[in-house]
Amino acid sequence: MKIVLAGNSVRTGLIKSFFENEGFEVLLAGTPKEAKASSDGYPVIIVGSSVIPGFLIDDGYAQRVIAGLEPKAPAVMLLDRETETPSFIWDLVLKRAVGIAAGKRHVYVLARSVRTEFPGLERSYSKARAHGVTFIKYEKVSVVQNDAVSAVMIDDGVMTLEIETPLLVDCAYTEDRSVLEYAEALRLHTYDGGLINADRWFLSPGRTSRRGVYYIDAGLAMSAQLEKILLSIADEIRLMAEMDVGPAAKIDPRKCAFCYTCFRLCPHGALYPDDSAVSMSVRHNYCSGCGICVSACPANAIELTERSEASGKRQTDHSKGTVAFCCENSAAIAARTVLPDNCVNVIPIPCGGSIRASQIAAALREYERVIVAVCNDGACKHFDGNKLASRQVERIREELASINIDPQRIMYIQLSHAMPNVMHNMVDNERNRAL
Amino acid sequence: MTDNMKASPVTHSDVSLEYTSGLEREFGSGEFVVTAEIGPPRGADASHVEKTACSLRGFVHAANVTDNQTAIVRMSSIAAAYIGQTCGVETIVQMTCRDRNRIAIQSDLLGAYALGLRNLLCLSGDHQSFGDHPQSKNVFDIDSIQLIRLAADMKNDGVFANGKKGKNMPKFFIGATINPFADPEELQLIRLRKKIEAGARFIQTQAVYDIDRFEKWMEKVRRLGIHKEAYIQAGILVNKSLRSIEMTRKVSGMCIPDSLIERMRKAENAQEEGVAIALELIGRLRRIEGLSGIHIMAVGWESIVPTIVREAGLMQ
Amino acid sequence: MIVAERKPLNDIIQMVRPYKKLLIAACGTCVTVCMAGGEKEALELSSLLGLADGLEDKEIIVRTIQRQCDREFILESDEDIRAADAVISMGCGAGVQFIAELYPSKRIIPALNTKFIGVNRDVGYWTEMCQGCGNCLLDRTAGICPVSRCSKSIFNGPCGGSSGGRCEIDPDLECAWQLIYERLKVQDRLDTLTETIPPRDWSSNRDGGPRRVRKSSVSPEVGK
Amino acid sequence: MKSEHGDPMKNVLIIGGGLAGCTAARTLSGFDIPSVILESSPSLGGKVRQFGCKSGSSCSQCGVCAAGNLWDEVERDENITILLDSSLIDLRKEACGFSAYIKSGSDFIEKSFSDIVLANGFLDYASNAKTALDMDRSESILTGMDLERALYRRTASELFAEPPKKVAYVLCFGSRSVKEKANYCSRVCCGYSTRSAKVIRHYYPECEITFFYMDMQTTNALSAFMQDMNEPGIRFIRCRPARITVNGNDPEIIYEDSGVLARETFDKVILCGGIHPNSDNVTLSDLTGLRVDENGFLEYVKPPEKTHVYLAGCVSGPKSIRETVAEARDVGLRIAQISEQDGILA
Repeated sequence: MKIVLAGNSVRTGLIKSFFENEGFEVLLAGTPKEAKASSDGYPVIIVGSSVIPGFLIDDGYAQRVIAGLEPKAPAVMLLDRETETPSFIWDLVLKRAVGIAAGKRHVYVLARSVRTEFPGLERSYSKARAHGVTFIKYEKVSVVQNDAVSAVMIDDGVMTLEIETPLLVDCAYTEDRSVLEYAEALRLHTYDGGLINADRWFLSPGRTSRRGVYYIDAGLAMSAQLEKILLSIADEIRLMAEMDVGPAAKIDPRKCAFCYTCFRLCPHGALYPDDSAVSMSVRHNYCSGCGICVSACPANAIELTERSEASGKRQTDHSKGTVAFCCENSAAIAARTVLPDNCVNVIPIPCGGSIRASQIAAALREYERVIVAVCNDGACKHFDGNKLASRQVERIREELASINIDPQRIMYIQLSHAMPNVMHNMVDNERNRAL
Repeated sequence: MTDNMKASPVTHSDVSLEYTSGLEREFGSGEFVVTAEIGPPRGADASHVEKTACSLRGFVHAANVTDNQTAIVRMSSIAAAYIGQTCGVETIVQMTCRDRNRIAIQSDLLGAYALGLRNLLCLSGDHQSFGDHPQSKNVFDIDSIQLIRLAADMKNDGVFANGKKGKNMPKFFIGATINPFADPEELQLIRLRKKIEAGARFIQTQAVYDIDRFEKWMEKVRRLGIHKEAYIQAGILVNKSLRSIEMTRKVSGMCIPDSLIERMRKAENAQEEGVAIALELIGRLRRIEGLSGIHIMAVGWESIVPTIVREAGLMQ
Repeated sequence: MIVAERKPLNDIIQMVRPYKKLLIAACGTCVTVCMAGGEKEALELSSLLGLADGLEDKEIIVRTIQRQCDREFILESDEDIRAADAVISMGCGAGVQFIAELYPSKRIIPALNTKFIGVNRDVGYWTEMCQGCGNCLLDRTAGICPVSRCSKSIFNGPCGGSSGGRCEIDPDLECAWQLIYERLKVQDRLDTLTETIPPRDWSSNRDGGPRRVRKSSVSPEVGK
Repeated sequence: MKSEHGDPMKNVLIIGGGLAGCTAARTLSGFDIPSVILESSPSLGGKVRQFGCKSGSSCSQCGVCAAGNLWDEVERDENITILLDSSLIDLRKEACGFSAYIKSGSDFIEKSFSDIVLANGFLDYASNAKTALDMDRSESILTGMDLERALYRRTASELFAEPPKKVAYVLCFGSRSVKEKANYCSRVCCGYSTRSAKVIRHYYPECEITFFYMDMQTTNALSAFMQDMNEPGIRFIRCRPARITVNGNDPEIIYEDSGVLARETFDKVILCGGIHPNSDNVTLSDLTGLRVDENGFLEYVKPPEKTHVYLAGCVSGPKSIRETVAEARDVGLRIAQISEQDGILA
């Protein structure tokens, strides 16, 4: 099976050999453009290389530096200088501090706040304290560097302290921002200003917003951890290859007008203009069946292969005054937990973005009221599905108002399965209105 | 007022083809030429034109007669210009490309010349969406530069737009407009040169409020030698209220320094302040080398022109 | 491509009111791409018409004609057209007229307002680029057409009203001549601007009367 | 996730029907590997099923939605047998696998399994402490779990019965303290306290919120989130409250702020923190041979592939929802991937 390693980190070679003896054929893509081209057929692993101070990673180098210092001089390790030092760097700092302190040298660790979030960090703390490492929480720090010795002035809000040290370690790490070009080329979704794998849906290290595209920051992960993440990615790729992916988009070539709307709106980059075909084609392992393309396609040329019966066919049930198009990731679950069956006809949809204006209009012919219930802003698994839904609702309301039908017959609500009562009182005050 | 100012009324019968433009003679004599504007009425009342023309007689060398300004329907420029001429004021016909294709334009030029009108100002014309018939179809068969060329070909080669010879063809004194403050400046200067190459012999600029910028512009014009190929008049717009100067400022491509707006805002008598500003501007404009005169645009306040001319010491 | 926009719902409703059996004919090419008259919009129109008061009893069926500007595609829906009391064509102006021509006794109702030949700037956004004047001068204006993209279609622009690169009639509208000037400057061909473009030969434009194009190599003189 | 290379031999016992247990079960089911979930309480879902949504004006990515559909999927999955009100009585190592004695409700079952997953979750220290301080009658003292239930029950217009004007979060309540035998950070409370604070401010914009904290554990992603925290009306006081008392209905906190002792009353006090090891960890360790670490959580002695006993979730220490799901899925994958011979990773 072929995979593509994108990005040029110093450890790409190591990762390449790992995958080779996992039985994969590894292609290399040095630039975002190459990565984009090769991403058509094969899984892509983007290798980032953020830079951690060598003193913290390279034990040999650290030993040589420490050996060069005269015996009694204290060592100072400075954290949280510009940005908050992440907890995995704390783990490295504490291990290094214990190493230095073992050589009967006094070690100061200066930080704005203590991070305890990394597994096993407390253990490293107690070990460091046992070795006599001094922790100081500072509010302001200033450093005067003069050749061999640097003077560090610390102010912890109560008193100030000055330490002279020949070894001042700035524990800041520089993030690899070049990865964002790959993210753009491969149409990945970025979170919180640049994180491309804080994807809460797939919840495993290495995954990105797109199936089949993974991300490893080789600079950060230490060897043990790196191997664990590479292993889980290798398993994932093998699993994805043999697994049938569930509902995926299918395009009727006769109808496709090749207008690229689906290509542009697909949140997972699963559609690509396969030049041999007459129409847009779907990359099944990337498609997550959200249905946004189905709603967007002006030629009505796309459907989802098989809607799992759990989401149910559209039962028209006139006895109920209301129909609710519910996103299956939030509203449909909420409806199942709080709505008794008799008052609303719940129609699960894969994502708010798959709702079509014609579905809402058609529903209005059979029901007094139509509810479109989708995820909260920022929670949508397909990124902007809920916003697409609100625009469709807005447009239909305008059309209805122009033929003097009460636009409020359509309701748009945002919720998650963990706040189901929003669904409940929406239906209640609708029911009292009906009485 | 010098005697040649009291031009005797000119009707079409007492004019021969050889009669040439008085305005051109004034420019040629090195006079600091002053022109103003007659805004034709929105009806068929000739006396309105006569009244305005007579009030201007002796105070201006010539008067533009606008052609459906801002695309608002008014009496035709040629008719009003003729009426004005019969009252003893030399008039400048304005011709835009918005409402007529090249056939109508040429036939109007023949008619205008036959009526004794000798000065022609060629403009593109405001888009109909500004006017009172935004639904109308515009023409723009030719643009202002092509119109200048058309009039010049008639004058120099006696030919129609199709290149064919005509008899007794009009020989207009041709003028054009330019906005010294429009960007990109490099392109606007190229267009000015194209207008002159097409045959424009006098140029009326957009209203000048920012003297420093205008002086820099005139410097560039002098360096290109344009002031030797065509007579340049600086436009002066007289505002009679704060609202009027603020409205002017919104016109696309207009450049009015904030200081002038503030003066109008603080003035107790806005009309006096408006006149004072105009006079100051005229004072400074007169000292600019290469400038052959000014064109006073007192939109809707034509009665103030005589006072301005007198107070500015023009037309001595 | 040809860009069109659906008429306001009420206008369509007034036109279809007297007819019982309606056929909505979508068109599968240009107006699908510009999201005006494709199958999706046809289905939407059908369900919206059903909601309008007074139209409940209508029988509406929806068909998609791949291209309404080719006879064979139209004739594929021949029965449905004949069976309908009126046909709502969601094709561009050409489509509406071609169906009307093939079924002279049938009432054909236009659902779209055809606008211009344009390009897709963004999902759901198109701008006019060409009006088919029949005598292309784009080589002289660095690929920016003054006829369709300048409000006054002038050839020796810009006019006095252009400021800040924008057209005086609409601040969102870029002045075509500003664009031409900038691109010619980039191509170091500003000298082309110094030559005055002579008055246009508009006979190739719509002004020259309805136009025809005949490819003599395949199309004999005979027949329309 | 169905795939055909299921292994007839494999049959997994999962202790605990919470997020970790159910995720592991679903992952195994993806490989057609049957599993039995023992849930001591009468309902599936453990604590995470009661967690509420922390979306204010927009989703704060707390991870609760990862478990949105999990419970229905488990209940509908025929590869998974769910035994409620049941617990493991005895476990004996057999030639290959284990035989387990299970007390399910009133009857006893004896069944053999190839692998065991311990996913019995954690003990919420604050709930017990609340009863110890006999404050559970008071409406205005909330534990983390009470807060989650309030978030779950909220409607479009209402979060609490009556709008609070002053809310206090007491962080590290029952963590990072030798006294409560919890010398570790519970790691999740800074996350859910700041996220829920934004929800409270969303419902009640004038409500003043005060955090009594030691060190805010905000991951980088969250630090962008923290910027929203420094608006007027949100205060951070770095100290551990000396005493929390309830006089009448308003809780009162006595604390030391930069050297000065202060007393302040609040409408609501939320005690956050205190993920403590589950009480049955000791018995499970005896049964499975895994070791209890210094804080009472279980840890591996030999690699799980050898002993066929895996840990998933907070049984091995405080974890966020995201880490729990990742770990549980990883456990499922590794059980499924092991070839038959002797547990060497395929």
